[in-house]
Amino acid sequence: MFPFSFEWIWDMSHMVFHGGLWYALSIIGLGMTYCILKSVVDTVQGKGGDGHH
Amino acid sequence: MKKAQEHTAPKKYGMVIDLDKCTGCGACMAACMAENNVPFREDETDKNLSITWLRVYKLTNGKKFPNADVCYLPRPCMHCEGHHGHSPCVSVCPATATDYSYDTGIVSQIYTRCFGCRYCMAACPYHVRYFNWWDPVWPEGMEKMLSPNVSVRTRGVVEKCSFCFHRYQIAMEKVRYEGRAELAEDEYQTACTQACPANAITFGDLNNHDHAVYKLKTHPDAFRLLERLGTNPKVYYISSREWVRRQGDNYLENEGKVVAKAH
Amino acid sequence: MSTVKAKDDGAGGFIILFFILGFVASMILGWIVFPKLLYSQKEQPFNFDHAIHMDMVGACESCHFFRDDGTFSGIPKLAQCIDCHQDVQGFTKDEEIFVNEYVRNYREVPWLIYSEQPDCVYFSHSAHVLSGGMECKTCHGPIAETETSRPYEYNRITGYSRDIWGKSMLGLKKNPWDRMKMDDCAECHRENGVKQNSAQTHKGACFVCHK
Amino acid sequence: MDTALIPEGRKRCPLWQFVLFIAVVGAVLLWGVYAMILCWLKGLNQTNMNNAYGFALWIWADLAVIALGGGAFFSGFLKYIIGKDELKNLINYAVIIGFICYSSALLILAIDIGQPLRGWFIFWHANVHSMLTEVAFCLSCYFAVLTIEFIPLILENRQIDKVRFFHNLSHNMHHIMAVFAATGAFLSFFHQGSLGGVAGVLFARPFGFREGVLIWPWTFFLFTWSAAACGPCFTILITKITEKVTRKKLVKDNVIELLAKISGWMLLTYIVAKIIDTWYWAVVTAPEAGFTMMDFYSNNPLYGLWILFLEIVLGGIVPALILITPAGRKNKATLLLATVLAVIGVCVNRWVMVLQVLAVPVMPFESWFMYAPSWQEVATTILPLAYGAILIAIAHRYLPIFPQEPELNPVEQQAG
Repeated sequence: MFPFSFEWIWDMSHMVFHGGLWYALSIIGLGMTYCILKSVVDTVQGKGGDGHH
Repeated sequence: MKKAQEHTAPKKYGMVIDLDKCTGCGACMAACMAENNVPFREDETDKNLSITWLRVYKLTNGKKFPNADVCYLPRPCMHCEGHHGHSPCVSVCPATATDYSYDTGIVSQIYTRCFGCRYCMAACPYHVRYFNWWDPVWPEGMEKMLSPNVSVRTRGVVEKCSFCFHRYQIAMEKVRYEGRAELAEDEYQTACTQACPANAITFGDLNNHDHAVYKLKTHPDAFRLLERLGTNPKVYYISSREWVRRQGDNYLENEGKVVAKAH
Repeated sequence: MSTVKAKDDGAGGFIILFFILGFVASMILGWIVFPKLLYSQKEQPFNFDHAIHMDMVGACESCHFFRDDGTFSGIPKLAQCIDCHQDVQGFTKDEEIFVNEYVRNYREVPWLIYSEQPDCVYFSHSAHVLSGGMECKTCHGPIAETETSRPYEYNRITGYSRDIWGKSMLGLKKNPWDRMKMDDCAECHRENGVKQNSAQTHKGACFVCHK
Repeated sequence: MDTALIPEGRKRCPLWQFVLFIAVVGAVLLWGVYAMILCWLKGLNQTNMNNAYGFALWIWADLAVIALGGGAFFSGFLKYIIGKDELKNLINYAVIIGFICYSSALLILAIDIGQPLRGWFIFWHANVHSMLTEVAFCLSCYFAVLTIEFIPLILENRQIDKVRFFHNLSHNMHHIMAVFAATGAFLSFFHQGSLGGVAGVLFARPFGFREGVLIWPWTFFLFTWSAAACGPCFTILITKITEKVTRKKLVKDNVIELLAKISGWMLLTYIVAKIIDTWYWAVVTAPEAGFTMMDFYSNNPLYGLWILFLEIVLGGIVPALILITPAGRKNKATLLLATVLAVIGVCVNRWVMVLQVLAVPVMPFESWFMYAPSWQEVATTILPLAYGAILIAIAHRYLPIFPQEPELNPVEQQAG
């Protein structure tokens, strides 16, 4: 799973597989980070009160 | 540090089992169990739940007396080479707990790595892989008789025949101590080979011209189990009986005479 | 907005203090409490002075030798020690314990082996020392210079010696003998081109170091 | 009592009815949990699996719920990527059903391994050539995506929504949901496929083995396709059941019909591919290994040609034909029949690809291996159903899952 683990090899199949994996994980991670940070900023700016958009 | 390692030609350990000699006595099974710390249960009636690295199958020709005939077929792990080490079980293991060595041709199983998904068991058509459904329990005092050369397995992992690889490791110690380059044929033999009273099992390096198995595998009556599936096993069988050879693989009706493939 | 801000300023100090306290607490937990919880200590049966023995016998091989079948003797058995230690030599308390409790009763000393690997590991001294020409020190460190036996530490969960994971909780190492994990064996094997013959990993096959 | 939690403008059953339902289903759940704990503490000897059946009921259940949970990724794909906007009225529910299916699948996998404490090895020591590794990675990642899709629904609860931060979070997550949905579709394509690959790559198991392209056997693509076809059928089926249980209409017919139509065409194309695959396997792949097709369907007490008929004709062709004809999907009875058949069809397919693969004797001197699950296996397989029913009940009661519900079920203004 990580480049320092014994099973890791820098070959095509590993790069494709882990490339896909880390790509998906980063989208999920970055997406959620964005949502949470933006929500914090929005809340501080006083948006979204009273349940109205 | 010296870089002079053991630069010897890759070996391909394998077996040739002469089915015409096998009497089905089961000495190989007993020797294997004792050698490899194989756990057993009080009630072993259900063979699908117990562990037998080497299992002797009974084959029948399905005919009535006086033409009835039986054949006993010992089945260790075939240590399939597949295509460049791509044996059925090795590539499917998700945690790299099983591996194929280009140096010895042996398919290893690491019990401490295995987490018991059993995918390898589904992959193996020979049923050589066994799951530890229970924790091993030895009769009082017997745990002191366990071999320190083979690690004991716990509940929930898969195990299988290793061609007594620990014997190779031990033999190599002496080879290094004496400063030799190569292991002699008789220095590394599996427990089942030595236990067989009929000398039905021959073990050695299939690549080595001087080893007995090298010649035996080219015997006209030699065959391998399920060869046409592409498993490329390293265990050969010899039988002079056509019906036995025919049971070594699946054939459609009207398929030609059974001849060993070139290998 | 201004009221909200004023409130924040009041709470800010507390939050920072809380954070610092939490940080310190977790550091103490991670670096002091956790290792104590994870590892237990045992003392060796009595102290062993490697340095003094080295002065007497001269080399590691005098006591830690290869047998004729190529296997390694490891920690000497009583039979070897007896040659010199039939009677109490010198004035240390440890020597007294050794002779009176073990030699006189023909009892083997239950030494705790710092470098003991788990059951699934196969290690060949002949491959490393005889074929590889490695020094004892490379893996065992300067143990020959020690005068006292340090306490034996073992993992409470696995029962393995702490020398396997190493002293550093993060598993970091400076010297080759600081850690004896699979990756350390693999690293050295890779550097020296030892049997990179695995079909799966193109590194060392499992059945080089495993049994 | 819990009116403050119930979404505005929607009618719910009295609390005692709800609690009674949870209690009854909860009893079944506890039975399953008990069996699960038995398996964890005592090991897999609690099952009737054996050395011939390394995979059994659980792996089938796993494959089946994942196929049925395919409704989530496929309707997400249709809504966010293809732009079928009507599906917004069903997507919430599809997500919840998918969440239940995938969490169940992960739970089953956690029970199914011999050394659960070492389960993380599949990630840490991953062998990327194993289909199971791909399954584990994509499954976990996709479960994360489903959780992300589920969170905004939870945040829409009346009381939670009052918290400004949660309200904003829900809003922001909705805003970029298409990104998550696309990632989910990408992940689903691979794990649905690799589940198909699990049996397809077993080149020494002639019943399961299929040829293919690169590293992927044909079953890889067939599984993805069938999950995309049958998953939405399951979503429709569960929606219809929910409507029956709650005694009200929750989704408009045109939404259901749109999904049913797409599903029908997916199913039809899938079943054509499946027939070609089966035919090629029967006349080329199997004979190369020395088997006739009938070797796989005779000489045993269970597996006959009927199972092929059930899977392909009853569970494939029939529902596909019903769903592609407008009359078929407009008629409530035939629509329901078609979804049930499609669900059965995909479940039979998964059963065959797990259990029949292992049942077929490969060495000529062996005979068929048969197996019946132990009660612990049955209980742990029923466990997800109970868990799903409870989660759906809670979600439906307290969350505004169906956007069209207030319109379809106007609540008269009541005093007090």
